[in-house]
Formats: sequence, C-alpha cells, structure tokens
Amino acid sequence: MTSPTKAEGPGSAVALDPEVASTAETDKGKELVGRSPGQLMWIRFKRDRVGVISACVVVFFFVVGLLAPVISKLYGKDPYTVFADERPDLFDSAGVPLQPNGGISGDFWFGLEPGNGYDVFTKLLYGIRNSLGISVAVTIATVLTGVLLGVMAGYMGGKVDFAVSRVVDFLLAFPAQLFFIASMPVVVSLFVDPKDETPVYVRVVALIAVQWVLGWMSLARILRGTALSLAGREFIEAARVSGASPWRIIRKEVLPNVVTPILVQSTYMLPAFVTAEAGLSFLGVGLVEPTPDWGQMFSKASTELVMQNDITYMFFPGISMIIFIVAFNLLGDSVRDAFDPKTAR
Amino acid sequence: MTTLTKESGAPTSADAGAFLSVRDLRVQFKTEDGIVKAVDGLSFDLERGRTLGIVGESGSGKSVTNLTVLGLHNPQFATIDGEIVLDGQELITARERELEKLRGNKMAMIFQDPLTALSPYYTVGRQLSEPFMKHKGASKKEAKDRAIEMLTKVGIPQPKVRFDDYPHQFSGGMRQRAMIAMALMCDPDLLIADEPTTALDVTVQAQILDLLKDLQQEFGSAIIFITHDLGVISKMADDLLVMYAGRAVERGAMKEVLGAPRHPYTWGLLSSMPRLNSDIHQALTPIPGSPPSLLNPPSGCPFHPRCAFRSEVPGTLCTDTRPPLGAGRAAACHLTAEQKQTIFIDKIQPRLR
Amino acid sequence: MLRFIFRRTLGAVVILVLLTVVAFLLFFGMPRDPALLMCGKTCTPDALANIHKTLGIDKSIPEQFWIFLQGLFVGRDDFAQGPCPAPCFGYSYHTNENVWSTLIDRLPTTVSLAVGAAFLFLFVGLGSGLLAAWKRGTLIDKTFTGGAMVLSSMQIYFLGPLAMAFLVYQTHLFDQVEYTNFTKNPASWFTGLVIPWAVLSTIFAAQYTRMARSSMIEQLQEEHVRTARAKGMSRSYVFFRYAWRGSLIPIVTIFGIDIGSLLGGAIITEYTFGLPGLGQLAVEAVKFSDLPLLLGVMLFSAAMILLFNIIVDACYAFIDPRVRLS
Amino acid sequence: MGKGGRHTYAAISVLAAGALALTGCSSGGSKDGASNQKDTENAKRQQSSIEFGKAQDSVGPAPEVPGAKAGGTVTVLQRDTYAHLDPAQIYVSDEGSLSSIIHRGLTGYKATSEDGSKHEVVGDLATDSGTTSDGGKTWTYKLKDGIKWADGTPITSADVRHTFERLFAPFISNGPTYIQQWMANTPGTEYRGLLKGGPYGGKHLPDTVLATPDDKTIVFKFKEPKPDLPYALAMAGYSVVSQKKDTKEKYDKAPMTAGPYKVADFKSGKSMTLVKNTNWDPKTDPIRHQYVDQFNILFNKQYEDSTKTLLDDTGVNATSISFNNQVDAGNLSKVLADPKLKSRVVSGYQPYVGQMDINMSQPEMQDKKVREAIAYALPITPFVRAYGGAQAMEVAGGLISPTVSGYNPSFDPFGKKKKPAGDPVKAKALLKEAGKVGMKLTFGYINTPEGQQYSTAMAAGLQKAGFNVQRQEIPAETYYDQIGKVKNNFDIYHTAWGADWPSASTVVPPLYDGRVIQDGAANYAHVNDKKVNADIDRVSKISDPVKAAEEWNKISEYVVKDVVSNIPTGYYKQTQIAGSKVGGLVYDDVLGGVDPRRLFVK
Repeated sequence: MTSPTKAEGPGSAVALDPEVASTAETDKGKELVGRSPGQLMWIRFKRDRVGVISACVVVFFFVVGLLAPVISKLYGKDPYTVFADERPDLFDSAGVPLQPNGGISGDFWFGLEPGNGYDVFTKLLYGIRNSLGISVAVTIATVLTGVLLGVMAGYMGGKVDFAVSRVVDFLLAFPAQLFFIASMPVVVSLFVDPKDETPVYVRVVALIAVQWVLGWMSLARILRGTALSLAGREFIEAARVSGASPWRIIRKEVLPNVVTPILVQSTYMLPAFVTAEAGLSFLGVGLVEPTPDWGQMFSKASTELVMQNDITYMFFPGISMIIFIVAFNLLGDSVRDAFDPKTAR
Repeated sequence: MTTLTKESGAPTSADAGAFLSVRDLRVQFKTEDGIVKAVDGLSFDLERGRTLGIVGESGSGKSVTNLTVLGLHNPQFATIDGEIVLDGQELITARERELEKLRGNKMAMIFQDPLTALSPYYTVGRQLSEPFMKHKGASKKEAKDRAIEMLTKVGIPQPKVRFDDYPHQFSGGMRQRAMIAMALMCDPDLLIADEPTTALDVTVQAQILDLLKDLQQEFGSAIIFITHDLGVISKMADDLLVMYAGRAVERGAMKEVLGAPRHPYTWGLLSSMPRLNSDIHQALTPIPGSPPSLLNPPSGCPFHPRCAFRSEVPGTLCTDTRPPLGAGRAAACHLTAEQKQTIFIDKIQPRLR
Repeated sequence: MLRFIFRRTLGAVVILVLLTVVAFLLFFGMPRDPALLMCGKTCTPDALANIHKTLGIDKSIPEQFWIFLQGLFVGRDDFAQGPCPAPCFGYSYHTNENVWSTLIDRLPTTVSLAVGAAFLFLFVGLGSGLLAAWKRGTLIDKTFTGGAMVLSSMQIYFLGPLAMAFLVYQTHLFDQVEYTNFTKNPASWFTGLVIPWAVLSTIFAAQYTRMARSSMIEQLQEEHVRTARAKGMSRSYVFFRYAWRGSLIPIVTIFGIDIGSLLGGAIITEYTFGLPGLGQLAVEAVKFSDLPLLLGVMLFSAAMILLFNIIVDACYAFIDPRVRLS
Repeated sequence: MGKGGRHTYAAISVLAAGALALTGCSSGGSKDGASNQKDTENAKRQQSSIEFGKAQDSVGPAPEVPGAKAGGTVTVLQRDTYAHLDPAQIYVSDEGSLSSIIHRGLTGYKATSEDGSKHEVVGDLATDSGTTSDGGKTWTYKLKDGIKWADGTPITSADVRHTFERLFAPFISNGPTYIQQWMANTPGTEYRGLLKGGPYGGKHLPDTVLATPDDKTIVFKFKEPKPDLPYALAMAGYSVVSQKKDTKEKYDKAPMTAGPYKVADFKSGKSMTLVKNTNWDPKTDPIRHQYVDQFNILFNKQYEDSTKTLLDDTGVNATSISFNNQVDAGNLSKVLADPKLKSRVVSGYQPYVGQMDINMSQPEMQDKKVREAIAYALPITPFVRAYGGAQAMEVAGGLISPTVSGYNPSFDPFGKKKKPAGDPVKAKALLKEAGKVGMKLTFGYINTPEGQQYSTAMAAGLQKAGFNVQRQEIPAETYYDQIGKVKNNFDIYHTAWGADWPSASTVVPPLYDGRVIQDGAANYAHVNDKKVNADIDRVSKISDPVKAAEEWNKISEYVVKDVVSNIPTGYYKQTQIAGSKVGGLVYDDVLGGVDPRRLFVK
C-alpha cells in the first residue's frame, strides 16, 4: 500500500474481532491489485443484497419525485384541483369524502384529501418531489460548508481551527427546532416584496437556509478530525516539503481521503433533513397549502377532521415516509460497510 | 482443491506423553465472499517446560490457532474441526463452562498489544485479582496479596501503590509486565504468548523475554510463543513451527529449523531478515508476491505461486498435489531431501552471512 | 472537579450571552411589531408610541440588550406590571405575565414528559439492545434489530396522531392526553401522559436499541474484553462488566444530548399532543412575536443543553478513568 | 461484517410497515341531514327588536331557572386565556362571557325567554334602562341602593364617572369606542383629545358631557341624539371600574368586580378560579344568578380537547362546560347526529357575518363588471368546509345576520345559495365583457389553518373564471391591522363583523359609511357611495326600531347588489356541548355562546 490515496481514515482504526480481521486481510489479498477504493467499494456494495434493494427503493423515490409531473399527466390529475368544488357529489359539506376509505376509487387511487378534496396520489407525488428537492439542496449546502470549514480547520489548524471549532460549539448549543421556527418568519420577511404573494421559492430558500445554518456542524467536526490526522501523515508532509500550495494539497491530497466520511455522513444526513423539513411544515412554518409537501400532509393528517373521519388519509404520507427513511438508513449502513468493511454491526 | 491426503506420518491421535496435543485442526469462517480456511489441518505437540515457537506472515493462522486453543472463537461464526487435547482433556468439544475453568487457570494467554488488551476502566489490581478469585476461590485480600506478589515478580516497582493504578498510568513495558503477571496469576501450565514483545522497544523486549524464561524455569510451564521475528524466536524457542496459509510447512527443533531450514518459505523468511553481523551491502531478499487468499488458496502447494524453486520439481506436482508434512523434523515440500540440502547450501546460506 | 465545573459553567454562560445576542437580532428581524398586537382595535400612533415606550422597544438595540442583561442578574423594577426579581426575563408582551414564572409554571409538564419518557426509553431501549447483543445473530436479535430499524424511522408527527386515532378515538382504550399536576392527582397525571410517553419513548427506545446493540458488539470485539474472556471470566461477567462499561460512553453522550433537548421543550411532541410545556410556549412566543418569552424559552432551552453537556462530561470521568477533568 | 443477519431484519421491516397499512381504513363522511330545514328555522329564530325594559323589570332578583339548585363546582374549558380583565379593555366574546358574571354595568340584557333568544334591556346597576327627555341627547341614570363592590364598599356615581373618564387614558385601547365618540362627537380615535391622558392628572370631563350631581345620579349629555345608549351601556366594555381600586395597567390582571363571582386565582394561560362574591346582593340584580359555588376555568383547551372531554362525561367531566368553545369541526356532524346528546347540546348563531371585501380604492376594482365577476365566481363552499360544514357555517345571501332585526332570508342576488361553488361561466362572460380576462387579483388571506384552506380553494374558483389570483398570507395576529390600512395592496380580503348590539345600526354605518374611511376603520372595502352615505344619515334619525331595521337592511342590500363591494359569504353558527350534570344550559344569542349566568349543577 504505497499510494497515499489508499490510506484509510483514522476512523477505521478499530480493534477487531480476529475472524473479521482475517477476512479483511484475505479480502485485500485477493482484490488489492489495481483497484481504486471506489471500485472496491462498488464491488462490495453490489454484493450486499439489502443495500442494493434499499438503493433501488431510494432511487425509486427520487425517480417518482423527478417524474411527478409526467406521472400526474399520465394519471390525468394535478395536486391543485379542488375536487370538493369540482366533484361536490363525492363530499359532505365539511369536505369529508363520502366514500369509505377516504374516497379511494379507480379515479382517485389514494383517495381524496378531507377539506378541499385534493387528489392524494398526485399530492403525495409532488410532496415527495418538493420535500426531497429541499432536502437534497440542504444536504449539498451543508456538505459543502462542512467540507470547506472542517477540512480547513483540521488542515490549517491554529487560529482557523480555533475559530471554526468555537463556532461549531456555539451552534451546537442552539436549540435547533426552536431556532428553526423562530427564524423562518424572519428569513421569509427578508425576501418578500410586500406587494406580491410570498412566492413558494422564498419559503423553499428560507427552509434551506435555516436548516443549512444549523446543519453543517457535525460533518465539519468529523472532517476536522480526519483532516487533522491527515495533516500529520507522511504523504502530506511530502507534498508540503515538495512545495505544493496548501490549497493544492487540500484539493489533491486531503479531499480524496475524506470522500468516505462525506459519503457516509451524507447518506445519514439526507433522511434526517427530510424528516426535519417535514417537521417544520408540520408545525406550519414550512411549506403551506396548496404547495404539496410531505410534512404538510402530516399536519393535515393530525387534524381532528382526519382523525375522526378519515384515518386512511394519514397512512399514505406515513407509510411512504417510513419506507423511504428505513430504506435510506439501510442504504447508509450498506454504504458505510462497503467503504469500511471492518466496522462491525 | 487437489488430492489432499491425510497428513501421513503425523500421529493420528494425541500423544499420551504430550501436554498439549493439536491434531488436524481446521478453523473456518463463513463470510459473504465464501469460506475462509484460516487453519487447515494443523498438528503439533508440546511438552511441559518446553517452548514452541510459531512463525509466519500475517494471516498465516498463528493467532487463530491459539485463540482456538483457548476456545475464544464464537461457534456461531467459526467452524472448528480436529482435536485439541490439553493434559488429557479434549477442548474442542468441551462445554463453555469447562473452558472457563481452564482459561486463565491451567492455560493463559499474553496478548500482543498491552495498551488495548487491558481494560481501561478497571485498576490493574482488580484485573489481576479477578481470575485468582474466580479460579482459586480466594478472598479479595488473598487475591490482592497474590497480585502484589506477581507484580513484584515481573519487576514492577512499588507494586502496592501500582495495584490501584489504571493501565493508562503504566508505561508500555510495565503494562506488558502487568499482562504477564495477570497470565501467571494462577500458575498456568500452558502459556500462550502472542507476539508479547512486538510493541516494545528492544531493551524492554529483552527484559520481557528474560522474565518469561525465568518464570518458565520457576513454574515449569509450557509456552507457545508466536512471533514473526526470527531473532526473538531464536532466543526463546525449543521447537519451531513455520506456518503458511493456515498450515504448518516446516517443523523441528529451533536450532535445526533455523540452522538448516528445508522449506523454500523458511528460506525466504530467513533471507528477508536483516542480521546484525551481515554485510551492509548485502541486499535483503523479500519473498516475491503477497500472501495467498485463504478464500481461494492456490492448488497443490499453497506456496507454489511464490516459490523460486518450483522448476526444480518435475511435472505439475507443485500445482497439483499438496505436499505432506512428515512427523518430527519435517518440511512440506516436494523437493527431495538432497535438493533441499544443495539448494540451501548453495543458494541460501551465502545470503545469510 | 470543582474547577472543571466552574470553567465549563463560565464557558456555558459565554455561549448563553452570545445566544441572547443572536435571539435579540433574530427578533428585530421579525416582520411584526408586537406593539400592534397589544394596541388593539382602536390603535393610534400615539398609543402605539406609548406601548413602544412601555415595552422599552423605542430604545436602541444595544441599550435594550444591556437592560435585559442587567435584569437577568440583579432584577428590575421598571415594569408597569410590577417588580421583577432576578432572574428577570421581563414580562410577556402577550399575556403580561412574568416570563420567569411562566417558564417555571410550564416546566413541570415538560419535565414530566421528558423524565417519564426517558425512564421508559432507557429501560426498554437499553434492555432490548443488550438482549439483541447478547443473542447476536439469533432470531431475537434480528427481530429486535429489524423492529428497531422501522420504529426509529417513525416520526412523532405520524406515530402521535396514529396512536391517538387508534388508542383514544377508535378503541377508547386510553384517556385523553392531558397534563394534570402530579401533586394534584398522580393517577390522572399518569394516565394523561401515557400516550405521549409511549410514543416518544417508542421512537427513542428504538434508537437506543440500535445504539446499545452496536456499541455492545463493538465493545465485545475490543481486545481487553477478549483478555477478560481469556482470563476465564464468564460470558455474562464480561458482558455486563467489561463491555457494558465501555458502551456507557456513547450511551451517556447521546442520552445527555437527548434529555437536554427534551427538557428544553419537545416542540413537536408537545404540539402534537397539545401539552402545555416549554415547547408549546416557544411556538406561542414565536406566534405572538413575544420577545421576552421567546428569549426566555431559548435561553432556558440552551441552558438545558449546555447543562447536560457539562453533566455528560463529568460523567465521563466516572466511567472512564482516563478522562481527567482539568 | 454481514453474517446475513440484515437480510432477515430488512424483511421484518417491510412486513411491519405493511401491517400498519392493513389496519388503516375509515368509513367516509356523513350526508348532511337536517340542512334543508335551516331556512325555516332561521325565519323562526329571527329576532324581533330588543325593547327597553320597564323600571320594574330592572328590579332583582332574577326569575328562578326551573329546576335550579345551589351548590357545586363547574369546570369551564376555554381555548384562550383571558387577555383582559379590565372592563374597558374587553371587546371579544369570550371575555364578554366572563364579564357577564364578574362585572356589572349600568344596563344589561335580560333574557325574556327560556331559550335565550329574546331579550330586553334593563337597568343593571341603574334603576332602569335610562330616561331621556330630549329624544336621546340627555340620558339620566339613577343607581340602585345596596349595590357594592366585592370588597363591600358601595358603588357610587364617582365610580361611574371614573369608568368613563379612564376610557380616554392611552393604555385603554381594546374596548368599544361608541360612547367616547358620542361624547366627543368625533369619528375615529379623535375622541381622545377630549380628555387627554384620562382622569389621572386630576382633570375631569366637563359637566356638559358627563354630570354626577349626587352620589346616585349620572347624566350623559350628547350633541346628537343617541337613542342607542342603553344598548351601548350594556356592552361588557362599559362595565364599571372602581375609582379607589383603579391600578391603571395592572387593573387588567386584578380588577375590582361587582358581579356574583369574583376572581380568586388567575394563572394566565393555565387556569382561573371564580368564587362567590358574598357582597353581591341578588335583590339588586335582575339578570344574574349565583347557583354554582365555584367555577374552575382551564385555558388552552382547544376545541378538539374540550369536545372530547365533554363527550366523555365521566367524573368531573360531567359537571364541565365551555362558555365559548364550540364543538370542533371534526366532531360536529357526529355530535349533532347523536340523539343521546340532544339534551346537552345547544346551537345558535354567532353574531358574525362573513364577507369578502373588494378593495374599492384599487384602480383595477373600479370596474363594476369586474366586481360582479368576482361576486359570481367566488365559491362559498370552501369557506363552509373550512369551518366544519353546513352546521357551522351557513351560506349567506345578505350582510345582515339572522340575529339582527331586519334579516331577509330570501335575499340572494348572486345565487350563492343555489350555486355555492360559484358560477365561473357567468363570471367569465362578465370578465370578458370588461375585457379583463387574466387580470391580476391580489387576495390577502389570514394565515390560520382555516384561512389557508378556504383561500386556496377560493383562489382556484376565481382562477376558473379567468382571474390571475395572487394569494398573499397575512399573519393572523396583525391581519385586521394590515387590511385595515387604507393603502393596502390587496384587491380582496375576507372579514367578519358582528353587531355590537342586535341592531344594524352597529353594522351598516361603521362598515359602509364612506366618510369614516381611515386606517383602522371597519369600512374595509372602502365603500364610499353617495346614496349609501345619505341613506345612513337619514336612517340613523329614525326612532322607530322596526322601521329603522327595515331601512338598514335596504342599505345593506344596495351595497351587495348595486355597489358590489362586499360579497356575503357565511353566517357563523356555533354548537356547544356541556356535561350531563350541568343544568340551565341555554345558548344566548346576545352573548353568542352558553349563558354562564344561569348555570347550576344538577
């Protein structure tokens, strides 16, 4: 093992079960020849059946989100039509579907939403689309920030490290949820032109910004540790001695070595952001009607109207979210194992 | 897999005389990639008061063998076949409860890394006393006296004070001594030392080795000494077992094996080791290639892909047939005895000077 | 030890002050004027200015901040509503109540919820985690791990309404969720909180099961645990003494974070079940732009998080002798 | 890693998730039953005007409630904590309900029927509902004997004078302003100039406005005739305040009371305990009773919570009630359908009428065809749905509530009762005629769950008629402040207005008089129509209440049909439930909720 990029992060220096150790050793013995860690990871991952299935489920959700407009076009409805006014025969005067099971029928596959009678199927599609879009954006933003600040702090040390670490400590002491709900109106008001409707994108930007501000610290902390230990390693020392600029060293030598923790952490962060975003919409500070959103569907589901008259409704957002989160967590485990087969579970 | 015959010549059942007798030991782990044969048909004997050295590269099955002797593998993950007889008692089929009575009592182990092998959460004294209290039914007071006695014996200054210290308050050498003291608490008849000196610097290493020898003389224990350092082994062992890919490839008295090795792998080991008295211009010769995968070991002689002398063996013997290991002083190689001797004298020995 | 506590407390106070600054700034970014709320239907610019003055928000932000900080430590006497002894968070704009006494008033609900749930999820979560680790690889392990995987992926805003719908509305097996003071009626205190406890601790317990299991398994693979086995110590002794001791560190760390943030107000839980605790208070404070209340809840919440950080760090010293508090 | 373990638990995970899916089923909504009868019921319940009672009607005690007995404790579940206890700050209905049992005013409404629908105005602290000699310019009141504050000190004319003078203090900003405006004879908030800063600097109102010649006599003098003064004085906001115990701002938390109950303990946001006021003499009070020993009021009970608790009806819940909480939208149809609950459910109208205001100051709204298009297109069904269906919200035809005299059930110019979901075809035709298809329409909506729900569906309905609707959320707490600005940027917004007393004189002039348009005034649509203004002046001088009611209604119909500035949406209804051991349960139309004054424990 001479190539520096093959060096493993310090996180993998775990004490081993003897049998696990021997497996790992032999694994390497066979496969080490001429394969990059990425290829190795891919080979290991492909063998993990649960991981592959979870990945398929996750991909399915993303595809559904991406193709929501296409699917609803084929299905022939959109999530904005007020069916309670279009098809009043299907509802009572309070907007509860008259048919049992939330009005599930051939026309409305997942039934109708009590209240304004939106089509649940398309609403869920678009809800997934919007929630995932926001969460992906938050993940990208937090990863970029976390990588930048974490690696900088760890590699440069000194004042930069001190400053970043204090900021991290400070932000970690924040009551996150409280901060979210308190700052959402503020952030929205920063963008809104009082003349026009608060555009949906402003809420989206605010949601992303608020979660981003309090989302990057854990990753930064992890990467700081990794970069700190890398900074003392021989190949970095060698690059430094040979006169490479710090920026170049970070880019060429440090970053390739922190890919593993970044990938693993991202797969854990994304579902957490999905649930956090949904939580905000649940509390009424995220996306609001009529913009479809996963969390906002939960908020609807927890109203007395739904709980008393139409329990069926709450299962669509509920079950789909559980499946998504479970699949994503399983995927996260698989990704971690694929990168770092020694970690025992 | 090729025609693997029984290890002809090896005794099929435990020698009545041997204190520890291992027969045809096979340890396999199931992994997602397939079955790993970590130990594949290993046999050896050890008598009281003697030291058996086991050498080999990483992954050759040394540690697995010894953990198996202690019964520390989880049967859920490992399949173990063969026979291990300690002082007339069969260990592989023994119940967990029986093994617990033997461990730390009749047989004890010194682990490689004293930093991780001692629990950071309890005092050294407590960790020492525990097995004594359990196995000998001693009181706390008696156990403490014994522990202090042992700490004194392994050369720890102020043992009474150190008794209440935590492992992190000890230096590396002291920790290793404490480990040894712990292993010796119940006067074990069998002591397994798994690279006990690898983590230590040379002066401490020498002290520890002396200590082990002294203690062996005093207690008459049998010692299995695992290392990949031939220098250390030459100071400690009476007999030597060279392991490769989960098998013994050469066995014999230490002096014979090191003085006149008969297996190309042993030659390789010796050639790759620097010596104090050797010519500094003399290049070391590493063994080419890397250790074999235990998932899918090479056919025939597992060493053949790396063996420089394969061409000396006629036909496809090396790739087809696994060479047996004879009884007593023996090497598992298809080369004839004469070939081994000539090659060693002509090609290997000059390099070792 | 004392020095450690002193030093950490000092650090926590610095963070709290910074947090107050942030919360102050945050509030002044809010799009609403709290005075408008109080001013009512017949509001005039005069009346508005008057209210600004009584609220003290006609002064500059640094000035207001300084007055606030002073009040925290020595109390204030310049409120129309009455004297305000230290720690003075002022009076709520909305309800005109002393903020500190409102916090203290709401605290029992939050504490009941947090402590009850913590009690449950610690026992259930750690118990099943240990069992799964002990029985690693068996059907029990797989059932527990799989169940924990699903349950830990649940959200309070789904599980809560679900539990209410089935246990209360449909089957009437349980009482309405409601907070009754323990000293007033312990029985209804208990019955009123059973569902929130169960829901909260289901999700948490599942997380603790996963965590306890994986950290026990990790610990069981530690060399010192193997050494203990090699000494002939029994499996259960090694499991509960050696491996457990090592597992405590991550467990205590996470538990400290969890209980700290729970005591600071479980916003979604309290909102879902309509429990009048600190979390709900926070939502109300935001809704009514109630700066003193908002600051009070934020500081209290952060203080809880910091307090438990310190407690966790102090706990490390008891668990792991290598940690020295200095 | 991986001993194959995870495969199994992944399978279990999927199974567990699936099991949840199987259990979820529900039975669907209910058909609205008795909704057809509603119009006939309304007609029956339609108010005849409230008369001024005679002096002997003002003599206590109040007639016994059939079957009533004294004693017991009633638990009261309320959603909102009482923000104000100072009478001068009380305007909202839940505080009004509380006020009815702790405060007293010069006059009050006395129920003259057992169902709470008929009332007359009688003297409360005063011996009668007031005497005037000059057609309503000068009103004289005499205080009864034996009236006392809760601390036992007598209530004198000085207290009454103080009550009215402190209304001019700057910290009083939430209560009604009718009498202040009448005294100063100015619109809006200019009245404050009459007694700047209130009475605290030692200044008093001149005797030409308010005179107290002796301990028992109070004389109001106005520049214009104010025939409605006895109604106005009956408002909770004009209940008396003790001069000696006035603590200014702090009075709002701990007022001196005179009613049958006094505040023993008040924890804002949590609870309030009311106990009997032993210094209240039933012989002086023609309106109130004092059957219950104690009221325990609990706050923060959302409609859902209080409904569930009251339906439960066990233990202490059986003696529970809510003064103001309605049966929540989700439970409403269930509760009304259950015959077993009939005896403990009461329903009635709230005084409010919902209306969509079209902002007449916006240039785009000047075109009457556009306004008519909005009126035809606007779906009312979303509004009805958002509040829980037909039992909670009745589609309105006009702007006068069924509780106010002059209500005309057949008025429905835009066919909302026939086509509550709107008539996009007709609307689109009108918009085309106006040449404004696709025009931008800014819809300011209140950011509550209901507001969000109905505004999206209303927007969808308007969109169908060819409007480009821009929904703009407005925070609920400042909603009325924002739309109350004359220069707001919204084209349409929804408001609701309730009469302060059952006369359209508290509806039409404040809402549709073009001369009162200013920031914060209730003419939210900025209607400024010459005919309307002139008619208001004419009708306010009519002294015959029946004729006046008819005329007021005509103006309101003109506003809807010809000005097309306000589109009626709904009449708010309310259904309340009580525990089975609560007696004397009556829905009082004037209070707009359960009448707390006559409750007892069975």
